[in-house]
Amino acid sequence: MSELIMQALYSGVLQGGSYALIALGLALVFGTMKVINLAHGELVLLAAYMAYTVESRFGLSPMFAIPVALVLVCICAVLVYFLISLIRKDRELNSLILTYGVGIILTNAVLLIWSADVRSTSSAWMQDALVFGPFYSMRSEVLFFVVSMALMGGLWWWLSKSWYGRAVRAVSSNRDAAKLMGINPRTTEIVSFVVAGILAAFAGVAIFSYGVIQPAFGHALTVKAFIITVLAGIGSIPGVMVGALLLGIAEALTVTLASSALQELVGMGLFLLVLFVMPNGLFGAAGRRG
Amino acid sequence: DEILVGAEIPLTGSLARVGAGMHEGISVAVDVFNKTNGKHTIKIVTADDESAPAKAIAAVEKLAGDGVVAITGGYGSNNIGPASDAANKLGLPYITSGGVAENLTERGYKTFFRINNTAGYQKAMVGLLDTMQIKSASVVYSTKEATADLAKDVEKELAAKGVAVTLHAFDPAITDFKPIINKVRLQDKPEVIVMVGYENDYVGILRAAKVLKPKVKAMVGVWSLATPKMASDFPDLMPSVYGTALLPFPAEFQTEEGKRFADTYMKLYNKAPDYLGQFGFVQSMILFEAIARAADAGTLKSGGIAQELARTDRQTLIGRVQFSDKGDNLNFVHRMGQHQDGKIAIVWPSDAATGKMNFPGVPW
Amino acid sequence: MLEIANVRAGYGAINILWDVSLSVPTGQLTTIIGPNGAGKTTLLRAIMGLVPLSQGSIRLNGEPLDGSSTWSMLERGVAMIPEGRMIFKDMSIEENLMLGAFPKAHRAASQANCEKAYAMFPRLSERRAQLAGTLSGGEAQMLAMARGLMSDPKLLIIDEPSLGLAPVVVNELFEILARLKAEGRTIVLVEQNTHKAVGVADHVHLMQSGKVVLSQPAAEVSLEALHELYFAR
Amino acid sequence: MKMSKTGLAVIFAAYVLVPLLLGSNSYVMSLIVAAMIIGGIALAWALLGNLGGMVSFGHSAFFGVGAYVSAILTMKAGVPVLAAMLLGGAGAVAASLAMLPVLRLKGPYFALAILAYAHIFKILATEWSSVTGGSAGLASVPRFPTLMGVDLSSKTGSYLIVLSLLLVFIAAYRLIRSSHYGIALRAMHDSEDATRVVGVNSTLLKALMLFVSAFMTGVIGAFNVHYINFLEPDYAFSGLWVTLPIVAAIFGGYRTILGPLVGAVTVYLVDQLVFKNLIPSGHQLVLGALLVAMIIFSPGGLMPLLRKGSRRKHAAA
Amino acid sequence: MLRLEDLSVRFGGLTAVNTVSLSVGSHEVVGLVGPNGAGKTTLFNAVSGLVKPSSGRILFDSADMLRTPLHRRARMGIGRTFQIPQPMHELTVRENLIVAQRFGTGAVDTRKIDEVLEFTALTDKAERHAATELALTELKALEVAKALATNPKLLLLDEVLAGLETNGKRRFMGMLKDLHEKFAVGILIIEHDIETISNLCHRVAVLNFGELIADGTPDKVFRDPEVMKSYTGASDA
Ligand SMILES: Nc1ncnc2c1ncn2[C@@H]1O[C@H](COP(=O)(O)OP(=O)(O)OP(=O)(O)O)[C@@H](O)[C@H]1O
Ligand SMILES: Nc1ncnc2c1ncn2[C@@H]1O[C@H](COP(=O)(O)OP(=O)(O)OP(=O)(O)O)[C@@H](O)[C@H]1O
Ligand SMILES: [Mg+2]
Ligand SMILES: [Mg+2]
Repeated sequence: MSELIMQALYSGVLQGGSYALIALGLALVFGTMKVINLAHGELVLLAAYMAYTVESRFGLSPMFAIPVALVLVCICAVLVYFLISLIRKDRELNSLILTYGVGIILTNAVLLIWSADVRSTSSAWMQDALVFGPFYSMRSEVLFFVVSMALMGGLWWWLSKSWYGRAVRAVSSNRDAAKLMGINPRTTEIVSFVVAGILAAFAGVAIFSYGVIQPAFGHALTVKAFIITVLAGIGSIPGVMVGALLLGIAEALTVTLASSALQELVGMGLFLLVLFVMPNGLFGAAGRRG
Repeated sequence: DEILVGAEIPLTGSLARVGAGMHEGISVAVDVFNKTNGKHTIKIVTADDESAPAKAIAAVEKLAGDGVVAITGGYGSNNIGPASDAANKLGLPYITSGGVAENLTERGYKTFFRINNTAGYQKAMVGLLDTMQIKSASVVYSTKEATADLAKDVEKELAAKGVAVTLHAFDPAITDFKPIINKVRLQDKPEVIVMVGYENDYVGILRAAKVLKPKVKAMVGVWSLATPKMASDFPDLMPSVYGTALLPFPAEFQTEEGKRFADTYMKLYNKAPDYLGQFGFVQSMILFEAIARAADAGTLKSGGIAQELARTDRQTLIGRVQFSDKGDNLNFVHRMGQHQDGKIAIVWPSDAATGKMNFPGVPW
Repeated sequence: MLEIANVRAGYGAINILWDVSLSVPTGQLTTIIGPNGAGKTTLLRAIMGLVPLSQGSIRLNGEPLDGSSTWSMLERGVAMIPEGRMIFKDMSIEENLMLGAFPKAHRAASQANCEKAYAMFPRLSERRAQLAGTLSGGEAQMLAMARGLMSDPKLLIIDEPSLGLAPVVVNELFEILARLKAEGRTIVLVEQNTHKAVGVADHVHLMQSGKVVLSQPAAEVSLEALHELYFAR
Repeated sequence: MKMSKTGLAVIFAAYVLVPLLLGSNSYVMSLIVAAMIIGGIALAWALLGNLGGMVSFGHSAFFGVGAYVSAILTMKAGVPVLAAMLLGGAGAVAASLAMLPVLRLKGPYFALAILAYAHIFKILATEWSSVTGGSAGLASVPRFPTLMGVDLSSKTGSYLIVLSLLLVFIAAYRLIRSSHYGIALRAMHDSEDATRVVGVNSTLLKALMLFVSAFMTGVIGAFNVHYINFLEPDYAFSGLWVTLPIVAAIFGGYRTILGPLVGAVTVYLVDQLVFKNLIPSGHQLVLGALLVAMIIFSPGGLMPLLRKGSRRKHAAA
Repeated sequence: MLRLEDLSVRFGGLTAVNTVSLSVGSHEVVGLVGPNGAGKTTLFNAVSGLVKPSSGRILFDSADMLRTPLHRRARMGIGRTFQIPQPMHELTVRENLIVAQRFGTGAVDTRKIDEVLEFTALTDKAERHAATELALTELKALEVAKALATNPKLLLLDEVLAGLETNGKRRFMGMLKDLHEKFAVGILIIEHDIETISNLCHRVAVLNFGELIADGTPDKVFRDPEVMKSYTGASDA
């Protein structure tokens, strides 16, 4: 039994790392602009399909897709930002709908370009087992877990220590006041979209390397990412990390200790529980008054 | 004279992939039929049901409005149910291979025909396990309708034979199967793992199994597994894996019809046929022939097609087809194939076998 | 230092400022007073580029400002201290202060300036980590003031700094303003406390209904005459 | 309530002319009914969004619960279909009781929390198979009865039912919106504390809006199940029951009462009749592009755009 | 009418209001003064129900209010303004008042609303949108108007006079006096300006670091050297 639980924890942690990578970009944009980019999952998916193309066309490891994916996904992310910036009023709601529309466009574009087939890596290296004592995993899972941690650490350091991080939060807190501080809100916002694009690119290649992809998967990715963002509390990067790990572990433990059919239920339950007990998320700012 | 036949097919949405596969088979059937029949010409009108029940109804009604005499197609029992309901109301015969739910044939419609069913897949899986003489199995299955039905039926039959079976349901959304496989590995310790799911689930399960290496003798699955596509897309995961398969791969056809099917398929789509196309082809050929007979008898507009369909008794690429009075194929039995060296050999039943079973054998 | 000529501006269809002209000499404290709704805040916002001009021009050191963005103002040495509502509510006091020194040139001195600000308003230093949104009204006002000084601006534009401050702090505030002036900074002050404002000012402008109705050197201003003008609406 | 002449004319046309002219074409009728189902949910969704200030991504929860309650009541307890439909709405309200804690949440938090409920209900419907039939679902759900010689289960009959439901919903929506509760609800959007200190019980008001919206959606869900005669968890709680109505509501203008309906009929019919023929396997792409364009160029939706257009025409004339 | 008994409010380690006992009668106008951050607004928040006291009691018309929800307190007759104005953003000025009156009193009387608008000099801004189209002082006037529209028995005014021009201030003070005399509305008002307070109030309570350090007539309180020291920094005013 203990061996089972150990493996479940390990699987959960690795899975959490991948969730975190997907969620981070969404959380970043949400934290900076109060905009939920409902097309974030599709951006991730786009990167995954780039990895597929690189692998199937040129026979290269999916890792080589990262530069291409970075460029393409960042361009798309900036385009999304550009569209959002054209919204004239009620940005919070309208951006939701707008990005939802972008998601539909991307999903169908992916469908038209790559067809509905299930894709995943065929690279043996990525799929091979990596075993540390009682802990089993695929190489790619560990690889991207490390990548995820590194990106997360870097981003966290950057946001909390750099001036840019402050600027980002200032813009989301009070746009006019931020301008008075010498901050150009558009630049900050574009930068956060680009960073979200970079994260999405890594996340996409990661998913292709240890999971399966299909054109319709984008939406599910966005929802997972959002759940984690809420667990975390807006604007908290360590929160995203903890939320993602918590979700991954809770899911894995549910399979081990109860039934695997209930895995999703537990994820949702956890989400609601945290919302009720801590409406601001695990790491969100405390209550505020006028 | 040109007779219009409707194809109600998911071309978008979650079932787009399988829908496209079936549609290819239907197109091949049209080509073959029009070339060989000489007297009647069939024209297909396609309507996308977007993998959604309400749209499936609308699609059937649209096709009826276009003047089709019958409908071939349908994927997913939840779309086929309402769609064939609508067809029945409109008096249109509906033939499918896309949904195996029991309740479809329990309605007792005179216009509904299905060439495959859960029982056929179940027979094949249990038959294979019988041949292997295993004593214990773990069934890992998706909670979706078709998969859950099949998994439970297989469990019942195996349990009745004295095989120790454990069931593991999983939500279709999950991607990491290691916790499940680990449970199987450490707690169940079965001789065989039976997988009842779809392509993405198989990839996940097999990957997890390849990492954890449970001590089993075989990995057995159902549809969408022993296919050329899986063999070429996931060469590392597939060796020795079993799945239902109608065709060996590379496909070899002994019959005249089979050869014509394969040639036309190659000509139209420039690839080897798979089981989706094959089902689409068979259901459509049966329908077209019934239409031709009804047209000859002059009963095309007076319910003749359904009557002719009910009388079907014919050898096809999937074996002999005869319909019960509820429209189910009485003789449907599937075969089991095994991935061997990037190819697929039919290993069960023995009279259809094209290769020797590689047992015990797993991908790792 | 600042030349405002024939400025018209407003919010959407509503025009507020009607041909406002005034100049702010370097090194002096210019105060703008006037009844509520006269358009004082609107004028300050127009200088900072937060409200677009529909006519007229604003020049800083001879260079026209039209069309230049709000966020470039700090780099040009112009800082605005808005009312206390405009703090970053979900950031800590310390972070609010640091943001006052956002432009690259000011970052190096930010730590030192921060300490200076705390010395000026000890109340803030007790609560560096508290979220600004939970501050009391007066504390928020102090924070806005301290934040505006973080970039050592040459031209300071201040909107009703004494609003909500207790008398003891108001006194200190005007001492601070006098000190800033002595340091050679140029200041534009909008204040409701006429008495005190005229006391520190070099020049006084009275605004009414979007127009400047009186401009005088502070020394010549008679408070009584001013009040009479005030009420003669 | 006042009713304009055009309003009456439209209602007359809807009840009499549409069945007379189109009743024989079951394809067109089924498209119209489907569009009206989407429109009904869109209306309920917009009511919650506009009056309650709450954007929900989980209306499929109400749709599914309404459908299941009504189907099970008719199949297992023999409740007459029309009564069961209302009980389906009541069931959705009961389900929304479980959601009361999320009323404390705002914006996207609320939106996604509701979505979580939809997921949970779906999993429950799958797992509680003794009552719900599990993932196999319920087939042969009873049809609408024949009333006063009208076969309500026919296309035209179903159309008349859903039309009547929508009219009742519209009337209720108008009533609520023009009441003082309507203004208070609008007041709460960004300023909850301010509204509460003048005596508004904001939690109660929000809860009431949630109930009304849930009821409407539940009734529509129940209507749909008796119309389609079939139910299973994936279908009942499908995300489509949220996304399409949202698209429709936004397209039509979610702050207006008729906007969501007009949006649903337009989007659905144009998509099915035009785009689907142009791009058979990716026609939703056009839908997405349309949505994006709409948000950017006419965020108020189609209705204001139409009004502007007609005003311009008047001016020209 | 209002009685506070040993009221305390704590935020984490900070005691913003410390065992304060205070009463306001229906015949009284009471000033609440004290340096910035003394806990005045927090005390209002506790009385109107926005924050939960950590200990002590709040009695209104002899009823214990601790468990009374916010909106019910408003209906019982406690009206308040916010120091940082919080209009109902999506509504026009008039609609703000309609909501306040409908839910604060249970009925709508248009004449009364016009009166309140007139009173607060908002008549010609009545159709403007509160959130985006008002200047700060107008927002403050709206705060008062909203509170008045609920027909309060007790008005809690948080620095409503700050930022007003001199004659505006005078007019406002006249209005408050009227209100008090004609309608027997008790008033508790936070204000920094000593002159205003002396002019307006029967009694003054002084808070310093959360504690009540004086409570009496303005004459007496403003002569207390300790008060004046904490308040103006000088020993005489
Ligand atoms: N965002 C806005 N939209 C429309 N009108 C506005 C807006 N802000 C202010 N106004 C109007 O502009 C006029 C001038 O406002 P402004 O804030 O400039 O006055 P002020 O002189 O600063 O007054 P105060 O002493 O009250 O601060 C007021 O009548 C006000 O109603
Ligand atoms: N939510 C909170 N968390 C932490 N501290 C708080 C919170 N709310 C208020 N405070 C602190 O409590 C103290 C009292 O605040 P309060 O707003 O009551 O002061 P005040 O007397 O109204 O001051 P002012 O005259 O400046 O408005 C302040 O120091 C403030 O920083
Ligand atoms: Mg002002
Ligand atoms: Mg205060």
